[in-house]
Amino acid sequence: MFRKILIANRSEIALRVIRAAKELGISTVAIYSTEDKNSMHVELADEAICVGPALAAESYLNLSNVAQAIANSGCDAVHPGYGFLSENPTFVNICKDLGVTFIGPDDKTMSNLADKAKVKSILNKFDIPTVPGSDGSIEDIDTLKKTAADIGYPVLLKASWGGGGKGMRIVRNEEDLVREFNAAKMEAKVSFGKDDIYLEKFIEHPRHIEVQVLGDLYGNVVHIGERDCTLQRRHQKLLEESPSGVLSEEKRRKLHETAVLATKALGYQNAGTLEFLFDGENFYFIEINTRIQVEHPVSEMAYGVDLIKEQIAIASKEQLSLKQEDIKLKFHTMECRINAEDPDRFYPSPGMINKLFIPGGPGVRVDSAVYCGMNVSPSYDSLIAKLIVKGSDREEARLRMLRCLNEFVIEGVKTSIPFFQRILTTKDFVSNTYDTNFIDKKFLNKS
Amino acid sequence: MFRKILIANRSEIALRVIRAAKELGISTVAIYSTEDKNSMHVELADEAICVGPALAAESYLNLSNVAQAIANSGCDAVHPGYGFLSENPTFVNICKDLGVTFIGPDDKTMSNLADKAKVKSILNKFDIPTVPGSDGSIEDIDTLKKTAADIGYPVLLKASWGGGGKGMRIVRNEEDLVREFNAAKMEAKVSFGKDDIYLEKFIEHPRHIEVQVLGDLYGNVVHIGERDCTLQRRHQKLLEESPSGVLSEEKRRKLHETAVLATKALGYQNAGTLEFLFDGENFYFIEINTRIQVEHPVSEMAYGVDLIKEQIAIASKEQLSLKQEDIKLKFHTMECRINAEDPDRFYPSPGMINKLFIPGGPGVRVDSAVYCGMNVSPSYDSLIAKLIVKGSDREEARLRMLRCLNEFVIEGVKTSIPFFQRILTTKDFVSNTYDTNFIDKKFLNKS
Amino acid sequence: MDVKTIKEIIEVVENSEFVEFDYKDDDVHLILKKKEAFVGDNIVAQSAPMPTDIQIVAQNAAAQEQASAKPESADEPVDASLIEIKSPMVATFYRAPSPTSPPYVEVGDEVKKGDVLCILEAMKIMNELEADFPCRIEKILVENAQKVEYDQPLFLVKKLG
Amino acid sequence: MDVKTIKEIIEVVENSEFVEFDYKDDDVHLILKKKEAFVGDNIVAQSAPMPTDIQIVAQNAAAQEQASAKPESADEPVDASLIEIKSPMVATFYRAPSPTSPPYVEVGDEVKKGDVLCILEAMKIMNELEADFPCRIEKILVENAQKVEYDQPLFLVKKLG
Repeated sequence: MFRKILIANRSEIALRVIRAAKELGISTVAIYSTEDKNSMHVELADEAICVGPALAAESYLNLSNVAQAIANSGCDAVHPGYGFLSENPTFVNICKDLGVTFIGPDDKTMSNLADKAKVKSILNKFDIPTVPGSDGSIEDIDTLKKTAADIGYPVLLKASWGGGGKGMRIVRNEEDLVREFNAAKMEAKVSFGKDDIYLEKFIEHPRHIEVQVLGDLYGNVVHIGERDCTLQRRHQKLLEESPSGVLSEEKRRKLHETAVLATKALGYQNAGTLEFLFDGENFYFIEINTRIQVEHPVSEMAYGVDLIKEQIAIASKEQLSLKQEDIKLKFHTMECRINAEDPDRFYPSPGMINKLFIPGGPGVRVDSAVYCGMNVSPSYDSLIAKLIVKGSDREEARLRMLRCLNEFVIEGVKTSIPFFQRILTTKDFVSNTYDTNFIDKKFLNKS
Repeated sequence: MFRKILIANRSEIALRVIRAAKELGISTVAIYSTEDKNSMHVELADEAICVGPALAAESYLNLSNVAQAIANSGCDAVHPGYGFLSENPTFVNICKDLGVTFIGPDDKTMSNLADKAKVKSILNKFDIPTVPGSDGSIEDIDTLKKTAADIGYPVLLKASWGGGGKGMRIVRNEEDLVREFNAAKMEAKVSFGKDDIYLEKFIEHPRHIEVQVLGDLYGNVVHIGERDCTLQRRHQKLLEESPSGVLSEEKRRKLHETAVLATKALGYQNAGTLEFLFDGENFYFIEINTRIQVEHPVSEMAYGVDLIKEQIAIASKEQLSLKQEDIKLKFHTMECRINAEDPDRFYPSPGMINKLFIPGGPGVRVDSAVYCGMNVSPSYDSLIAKLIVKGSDREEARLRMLRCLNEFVIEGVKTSIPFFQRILTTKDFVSNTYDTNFIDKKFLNKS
Repeated sequence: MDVKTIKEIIEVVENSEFVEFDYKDDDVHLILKKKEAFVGDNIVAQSAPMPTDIQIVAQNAAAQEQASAKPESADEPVDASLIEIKSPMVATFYRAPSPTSPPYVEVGDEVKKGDVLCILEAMKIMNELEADFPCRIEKILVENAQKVEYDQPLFLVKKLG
Repeated sequence: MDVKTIKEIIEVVENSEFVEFDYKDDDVHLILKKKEAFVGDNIVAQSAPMPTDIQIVAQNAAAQEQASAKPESADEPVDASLIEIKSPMVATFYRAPSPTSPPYVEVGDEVKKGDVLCILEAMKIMNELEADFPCRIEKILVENAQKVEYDQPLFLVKKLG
């Protein structure tokens, strides 16, 4: 086991790692920007090293300063949290050069798995479905028609060089295909300067469901169930739950098996997440995240495991102590990401927190570095607390979440609490019949 | 189910009941003293009624004002919490007269079970062991010798009208018995004016272990496991855990069966606790508590049940929904009572809380009404937070508790946090080999 | 001293009870004053503590009153010489001994010490609330048959004599 | 006196029964008054905008300095005209280019703009830290070969010319 871990991150995830390390008897080193001098992660770590000014690029993302902090601290392992340097293979490499263990996959695995085409081709060999589509841009009408027919309608035309919905067309039958293809080309040309178009299966009402896995250095892989992260705004997750309420037991078992198979096929080690779209019938793999995720507490609370401790144990070359048959679903859990932002317009709302009451009582977990008198800096992301609850079923968890949202007092900044209070009482949320477009298309337009 | 519950209590237990009621969709009425005007239980309840000045006797214990508040509020049920009016049969009777349901046992049961001699005689009929002793005071030497021989040495001589250790004598064999009896009589006479002495079995290294039970109005009784509350200072519980680490599986099963049998024998309804002393071999029933207890969260967290919701459901005439076979131990849990008091001298330490960080993260529950800027009043008991943690085993729970105690920032009042930090690292606590006298006799003398 | 520091100090002082703040070192001299700092001798401030010319009459529990310069329920500025008479119990407030009787007091009435002001019904007992000092009724703060809590202001009165 | 200290003092005085607080030493004069302090006092209005005679020295990133009335590491009162030169990176601090060379600077030395003050080794690169203005070295705040963090004060200097 390690002696001393440096946490290359800030705020709640830094606290999360400090907590796990302390419980394991490992000492901790925080890094911080001048802006974060009075932060709880600095207060609670055994040591703290200032790595730069407020701007993340010059502090938390400053490879040279972070590397030197690792060297100066005398740590033997580094936990990257999420964001910042957590998916940067160069940083993983630097850790290796410094002779300290990066708590995560090795640099090569990290690079390989960031290449989606490569991942897709590996998984397809194992008959793991990914979202079907053309091999790159489509050059001629014959290929277009054949590919669309092979994949099956509806299909989605997308600008190869585009983004943000421009040059995107949903096509529901072959009659419209060529016309829409040409229209998409023109739009792409105008918008992005290039008219390359590719084609992909359009998934009508997708649910975003992901599986948490753990793999050790000896080829053992277990899953810790799935998380349903369908509630998103512009592809940003807002609320996550475990288990997903839309899966039959058979589909759930299939999904878990697929995720474990994929993890083994990709040779992945440490904690990872495999993201899938689910159309009510089939799963389509999207990507693998090679780090701990913001929403990991819903799995921890649902299954009663400690993912950060597992990460540390795996990185320190221990064999997985968890056996799949011992990992049992205990509760239904739900997480809301409480952001310092305007609940209607979603603008960040930095400022000084001058009144605070954090919900407590049974079935509640709060991961947060917030305190009364703290300044929420505009320099970093606006997540100020993760509120996680459990219940004996989804409805108890939902009602408990509402109780907690109601109980949460934060003054001095605007927060997303009122937004969640509205969401959690909508018919679509209660009946669990929404899809990933719910917030963008239906909820925000309606309100 | 009820429409509106009045909570005849304050602080964390009032919040606990408000939380359960909110999750059940029941509206809530707080009562408060002028001193508690800015308390969280007033803030979080749907309505609040001031029932008197700071002094508890004139507010929370003022039967007339509390009764009129019940009448004025239009509630249909009353939850008494613990302490205050929770074990007052007159109050139960008043609720009945007002046509509202008291969430707890009926007044007759409450009165009957407060009579220890009566309870003992009922339980003895069912062969449930109580601490063996003489029938009242001992009049003559023959009875003395015979009783001691029947019970078995060591025995304890106690002043019938005394307390605080005066007139108390441990006797280990018959040779010493008469001499000590006479000495105890003299000491009792001097101390209390009366020389009546009774005799009871002396339990050498007792563990205090209690069983949480739930009984509905239809004779169904389940237990929610045991709590080990051996860590006490002057008979005040300081730390509780579930399960007890000193029981074999066989003894544990026996204890649970005994508790369920006793509950049925006593005809008890709603949530209750049966307290036992355990000498390493046998259990001796001490008393039944006819209310929810301070330490109920350790059972809730260990077994994943919500005792307050169960109390409410039972009182509203529902059948127990929990079946014994579904109540499974999920975690090892531990609670520390964080008091506003000097950690060395145990004096209360009221004052204004001006800095606060409450521990969070995985496996942590905090039941507290505390906030930054709150005044801890000298008028009420000094409990400011219950810190409850769980782990996959006792050691993980212990290390997590230490992590949380270390993380807890409370400034403005002194707290028992440093006391617990010392306790939890003692050899006796780690090896779980202490008894109820540990703090008073061993720990405090040593330190 | 930079702007951020100054802002921080302003914030702290603003949220404090201090009405004047004066800091000086070799580089800086910073003074902050709230308007209360400019009130001269003759303070009859709204937020002033209990005026000294009022005695708190704290008699028997059945007719407890408390002086207060600013009733919670009133938004408009109030004459500091007015006194609230508060409910000494949780009860139902009645202005008259029976539905057909005239009210004990009306606004403008001057009452003597010992005059009954209202009935407070608690647990089916009718408690008469008596004036503890001669006063004129300026305002009746609760409706007839209204439920009242402990310490709730019932009457706003002007002390006489 | 830094903001933290001022805040702490405010807190303590606020929670005390004192209505006036007046502290003065060679560097600082701090006055706090509660409104009760003004009873019977007639004080003339004087609002205090930000003083204009403060300069903040902020040069380039490679040799960042900041004016500060009191370096964190120093306990004794310090001349407010002194300036801290802080580390612009996480590094190891060396006073000389090699173990056998003499130090770049000693206390009392006067240096020109551009003179090397020390070496900051970060990721095996030796970075020379240059003076950004002429100054006299008053104090060297870290030991040779000491590990330093970003923004850590290295030298206390007096600006010259």
